Amino acid sequence: MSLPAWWTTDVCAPFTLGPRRFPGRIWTASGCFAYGLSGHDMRTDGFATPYEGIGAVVTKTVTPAPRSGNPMPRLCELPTGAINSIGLENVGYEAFLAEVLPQLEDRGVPTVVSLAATRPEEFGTMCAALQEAAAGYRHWHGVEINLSCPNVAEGGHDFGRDPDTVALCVDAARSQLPDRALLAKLTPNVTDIAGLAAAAGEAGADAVSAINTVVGLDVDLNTGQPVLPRRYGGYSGPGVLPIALAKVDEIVRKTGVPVVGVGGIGSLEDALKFFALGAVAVQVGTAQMRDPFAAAQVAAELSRR
Amino acid sequence: MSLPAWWTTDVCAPFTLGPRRFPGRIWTASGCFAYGLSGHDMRTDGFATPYEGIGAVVTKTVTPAPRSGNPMPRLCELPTGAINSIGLENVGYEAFLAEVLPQLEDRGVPTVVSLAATRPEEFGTMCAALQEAAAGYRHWHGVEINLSCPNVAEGGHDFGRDPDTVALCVDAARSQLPDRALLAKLTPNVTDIAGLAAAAGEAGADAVSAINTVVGLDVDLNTGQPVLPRRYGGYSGPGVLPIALAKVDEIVRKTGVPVVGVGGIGSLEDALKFFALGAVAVQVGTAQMRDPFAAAQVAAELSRR
Amino acid sequence: MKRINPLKALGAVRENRPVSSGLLRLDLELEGSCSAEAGFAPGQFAMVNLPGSQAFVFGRPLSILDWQGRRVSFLYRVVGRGTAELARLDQGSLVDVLGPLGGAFPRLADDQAAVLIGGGVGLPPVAAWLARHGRPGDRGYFGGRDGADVPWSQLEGAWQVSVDRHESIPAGREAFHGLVTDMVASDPELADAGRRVVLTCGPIPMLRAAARLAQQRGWDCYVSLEEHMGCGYGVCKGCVIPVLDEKVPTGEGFRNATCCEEGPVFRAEQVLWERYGALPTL
Amino acid sequence: MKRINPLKALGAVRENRPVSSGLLRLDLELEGSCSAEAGFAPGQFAMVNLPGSQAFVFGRPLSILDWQGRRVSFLYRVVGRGTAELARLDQGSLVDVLGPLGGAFPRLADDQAAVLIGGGVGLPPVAAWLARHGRPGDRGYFGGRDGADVPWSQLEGAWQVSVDRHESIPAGREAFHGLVTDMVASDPELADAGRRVVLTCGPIPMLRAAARLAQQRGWDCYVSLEEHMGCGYGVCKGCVIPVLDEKVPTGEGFRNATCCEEGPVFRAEQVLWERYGALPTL
Ligand SMILES: Cc1cc2nc3c(=O)[nH]c(=O)nc-3n(C[C@H](O)[C@H](O)[C@H](O)COP(=O)(O)OP(=O)(O)OC[C@H]3O[C@@H](n4cnc5c(N)ncnc54)[C@H](O)[C@@H]3O)c2cc1C
Ligand SMILES: Cc1cc2nc3c(=O)[nH]c(=O)nc-3n(C[C@H](O)[C@H](O)[C@H](O)COP(=O)(O)OP(=O)(O)OC[C@H]3O[C@@H](n4cnc5c(N)ncnc54)[C@H](O)[C@@H]3O)c2cc1C
Ligand SMILES: Cc1cc2nc3c(=O)[nH]c(=O)nc-3n(C[C@H](O)[C@H](O)[C@H](O)COP(=O)(O)O)c2cc1C
Ligand SMILES: Cc1cc2nc3c(=O)[nH]c(=O)nc-3n(C[C@H](O)[C@H](O)[C@H](O)COP(=O)(O)O)c2cc1C
Ligand code: FES
Ligand code: FES
Repeated sequence: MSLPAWWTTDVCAPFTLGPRRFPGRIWTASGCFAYGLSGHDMRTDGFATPYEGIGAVVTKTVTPAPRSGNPMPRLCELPTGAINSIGLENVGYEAFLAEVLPQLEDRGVPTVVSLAATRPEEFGTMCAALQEAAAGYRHWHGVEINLSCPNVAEGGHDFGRDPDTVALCVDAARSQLPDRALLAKLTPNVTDIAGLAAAAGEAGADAVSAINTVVGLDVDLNTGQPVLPRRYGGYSGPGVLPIALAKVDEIVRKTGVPVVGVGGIGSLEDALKFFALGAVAVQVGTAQMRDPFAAAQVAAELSRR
Repeated sequence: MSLPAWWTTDVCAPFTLGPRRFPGRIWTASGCFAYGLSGHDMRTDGFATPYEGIGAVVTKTVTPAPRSGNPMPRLCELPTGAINSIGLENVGYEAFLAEVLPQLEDRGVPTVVSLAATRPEEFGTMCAALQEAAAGYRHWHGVEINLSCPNVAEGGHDFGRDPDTVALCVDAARSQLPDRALLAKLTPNVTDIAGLAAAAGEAGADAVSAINTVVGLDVDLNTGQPVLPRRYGGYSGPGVLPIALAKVDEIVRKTGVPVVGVGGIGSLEDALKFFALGAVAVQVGTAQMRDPFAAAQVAAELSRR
Repeated sequence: MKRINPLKALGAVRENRPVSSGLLRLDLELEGSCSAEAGFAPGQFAMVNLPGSQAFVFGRPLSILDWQGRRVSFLYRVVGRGTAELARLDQGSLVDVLGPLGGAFPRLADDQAAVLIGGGVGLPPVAAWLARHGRPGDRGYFGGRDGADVPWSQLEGAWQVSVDRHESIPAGREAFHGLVTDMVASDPELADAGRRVVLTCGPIPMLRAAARLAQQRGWDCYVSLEEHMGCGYGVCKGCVIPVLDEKVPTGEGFRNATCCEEGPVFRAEQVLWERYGALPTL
Repeated sequence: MKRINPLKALGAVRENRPVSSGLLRLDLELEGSCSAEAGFAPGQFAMVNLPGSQAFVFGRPLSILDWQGRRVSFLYRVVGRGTAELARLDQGSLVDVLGPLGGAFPRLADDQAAVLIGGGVGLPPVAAWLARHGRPGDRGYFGGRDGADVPWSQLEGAWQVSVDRHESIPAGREAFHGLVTDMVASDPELADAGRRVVLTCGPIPMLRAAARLAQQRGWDCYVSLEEHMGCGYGVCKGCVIPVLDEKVPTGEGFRNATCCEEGPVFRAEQVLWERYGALPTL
């Protein structure tokens, strides 16, 4: 499509978020493109790699300790998207810092590191370690704290549902992260997402990412039981696009906090909808799983205008 | 499809909700089948009317005063559903009682009357008037109070987001409604829908209906502005099915309140998913707009097993 | 006029072919027993849907060009997702039809003559009226983009044609260069003082121009309007048109009439034009 | 074996036809320049998707039956939404292919012989192995539901066939009545003490029986496993198989290996069978 007349932001140029300049506004979403080391050898006509033109890879969320994740099945495809319950399977932040991040730096992958924890102060610990390990890195641009992780201390509720906890987590991370962008990834499963965004902004986040997955469930009619062993999963893909747009709009209009839009983006048109509402960047998740060149494709179409 | 082995509820038989026996478990949802007077003359092979086998029509929400609704466009179709912003256009409860309800009684349409108000006590006033006008009616089975209406008194927030207000509304209605079923229709746009359901149940609701529409937005790429003049609309249709299933499951598991499932139902399979989770009945909304025989079709397939 | 009960039926595509550079004609053969004795009144429309397709959450409203028994025909232009899917249908494909819906253009009194004005995809209801109710004094005017856009094969008889761009006019055809309403205004045949009634369907600017012309000449005018629709059968209030009404309880001086049930045909002077027109012009 | 870089390309359907009562064969001709020099190793799979289709949020993993340059072939069974859409594709329709993905069955040492066991749609990877690497001592065993379900045309050469129901066996064909693994166990040709390696793909009970048989005989055994997949290329962790591993940091004695990247081929003794198998058996 040709770009609409209202379109002014120069999405091809680098842009600034907090203390960092990012090479582009089309990112991949956490959990949907692993650690940014996969697919470098993939080919398709028109692209050298799936990373071409991508502004940042938000890496799979890592936690203080490694996690083996949830039992299978972890994914359930629906006509309008998918629900997942991966259970934050990850190598742990120490292995990530030792083995993954240096490779990303070597390969020149613009990186935002996603972190989750069960106690606010752990965000500080992980950010401090990150800062120590990667202080001189050129391609590590920032941290996204994933606030949708079950908070063990508070009885299984999402961390991110309470503005005070959000502020504590952001504050802990910010205090250890002097010169990288700090993003707080918000859950949509709340009454007032703008309140969370405001809390994150006041506590020092440079931006918020919205949205994480929407709580969803599917039933296996053969058994009458939920498809996923933990009943609920995170709904993503085309069906959450209108929800993500509404949440992003709410945050933009009620707070001054920059927003990175995520949710249901599969095409240039979808991405432009977020930019039209004022998002500073967007992330491609489920569509990136379907097609390793999805984000690169959107970035290419944007720059081609 | 043939019905699964776990299936035990006898969905074809009448069932009881609070003080009333309903003729069936497949209903139409409020706002998607007008006042239950449309389409009686419609034909298709296999059905005498679109009302065949329907357990109840939940009528379009009526309010204390007539409302002319929102400006156009009021609907926006999406690949995964639709968002609407009808703005509760309705004739007002007095005209409804005088002109609509008697016709429904004459035609023998099993009816649940949907009411909305901006102050809790108005639910009492409307229920009292209803009780007076229709005390002897055989086909008027109950009232569904729509708690997703903007609460003018509290600054534009949905009535239904706060358990205390929910309780006040239910209580006001219940006190005037001795012998009809009382349902509270819940909004999904909250952190804790089970809390709302519990509040409704304690205040005397016989069941809750879940879910109303999910807040959504779409952007017109020609203008860069939201498609709907009021920016946000209510998202419904296939894309909300996994969300509705999760919300219903949450209510069923955390409270003892009977649930009527609504959201994204377009087929027997969809309906069975709600029944599998413990819903006592279901409502067909957007699919009923697409096809006046949608609910009748689901009811027929259920009874055919 | 006896109201025809709407029906829902599957229809198999008999033909689906271009009749001009921009317009396609879809001919269906309905299935099932209830469709055997169907019919319509010119001006009515149907909701057309693809069974099981995810392209359509709701049906697409299309004016009925013709409907006799099992045979229904439409004329349409590809404008978006839904009509693009329609254009891809092969012979034998199944389509869901709900109709006939809405009200019709009026029949005229013996001393009245019709001025039928169709712009682009606004042709079907006026063409259907002419085919069904036309009498010698009635005159049809069709406005197209250019000669290639005009569905000449569908315009036999009393039609005069105008085009925005005077290009691609087939040999042996004639077309006025300019707005269809200007062609009507300048037609000497309409200069007498006879009682005439304008029946029109097409883009909003054309409808307004037609309504103004009718007012100037003292003619009645009926317009067939379009709005976004959900249900098409009056249950969702998604398709309202503001119509003047002093007696509405809200006291706003107008009320919202459903395009699908009260309309799509309205008296032109009833329409609150300033508040109508959320649709992009085709 | 040099790893072949996976590619993404559109493929036009050359043929899409039943090869037995339950199995279809899909032959594609890939488009674009990057697919000119493609290839695969037997055991690898591809994610097959329909461009723009809403039936598929994710691709469908299908084992590669053959892939030489632009020509790719699959063998599949219709089990749900996605495969039903595949079965409807006409010649010339476009399909999205991402592959080759995952690991392959091993090549064998000179003193080893293969025992290839394919159950139903598990045939493609073992058939591909036999076609590519097969030597005279290798033996293929295919298990089908009945004679009509067996894709005889795809089983030329070294294959022996078993059927669950001894029905519809075509004239001139032979089939063992019973489980394919029982056929293997009772094959006198395998009774010697030669070094053999089982390479197998099919329903889980069959894989377990094959693994047990291999263990009893002291043979190596490689199984190609299926799991629900999201991405198919290792980025979502949606497809994990529990494999025994004493050294995992979580201390649980096993770890989750991605079926799409570490697999789909695993050594049978590596698999924690008790925890594997969330998929309904085909
Ligand atoms: C009473 C009535 C009669 C009509 N008769 C005809 C006809 O005979 N031939 C013809 O070609 N067109 C006719 N139209 C317009 C036709 O309905 C639209 O062109 C069609 O709905 C566009 O669908 P789409 O998916 O291709 O477009 P998209 O723009 O992708 O559609 C998006 C949504 O907007 C709605 N929409 C878009 N444009 C219109 C419109 N002009 N009117 C109503 N809804 C619209 C669609 O139905 C859909 O819900 C009629 C409309 C109405 C209301
Ligand atoms: C590595 C690998 C190789 C395979 N090779 C073949 C092959 O060569 N031929 C063949 O016919 N089938 C093969 N399968 C199985 C095939 O992927 C499924 O039959 C197919 O995905 C079913 O899709 P559906 O939409 O028709 O079924 P649905 O049941 O409607 O699918 C719903 C979801 O479940 C997934 N799913 C369902 N069954 C399976 C399954 N058995 N394995 C993985 N995902 C499943 C689908 O991908 C989809 O995401 C293979 C699977 C894997 C993992
Ligand atoms: C399989 C899968 C795994 C995910 N894992 C993470 C994760 O580890 N951390 C996180 O912040 N978000 C995670 N997400 C959420 C996505 O980053 C994204 O917010 C969400 O999927 C909505 O975007 P989409 O519709 O483009 O997928 C995951 C999503 C999926 C589908
Ligand atoms: C056009 C439209 C109008 C609606 N009006 C009402 C209403 O007046 N009162 C109400 O309680 N719900 C209303 N709803 C919500 C539906 O009753 C239902 O809760 C919701 O649409 C989800 O179900 P569905 O996906 O089957 O449509 C409306 C929905 C639509 C699409
Ligand atoms: S389209 Fe639903 S009322 Fe007209
Ligand atoms: S399917 Fe995504 S990691 Fe295997």
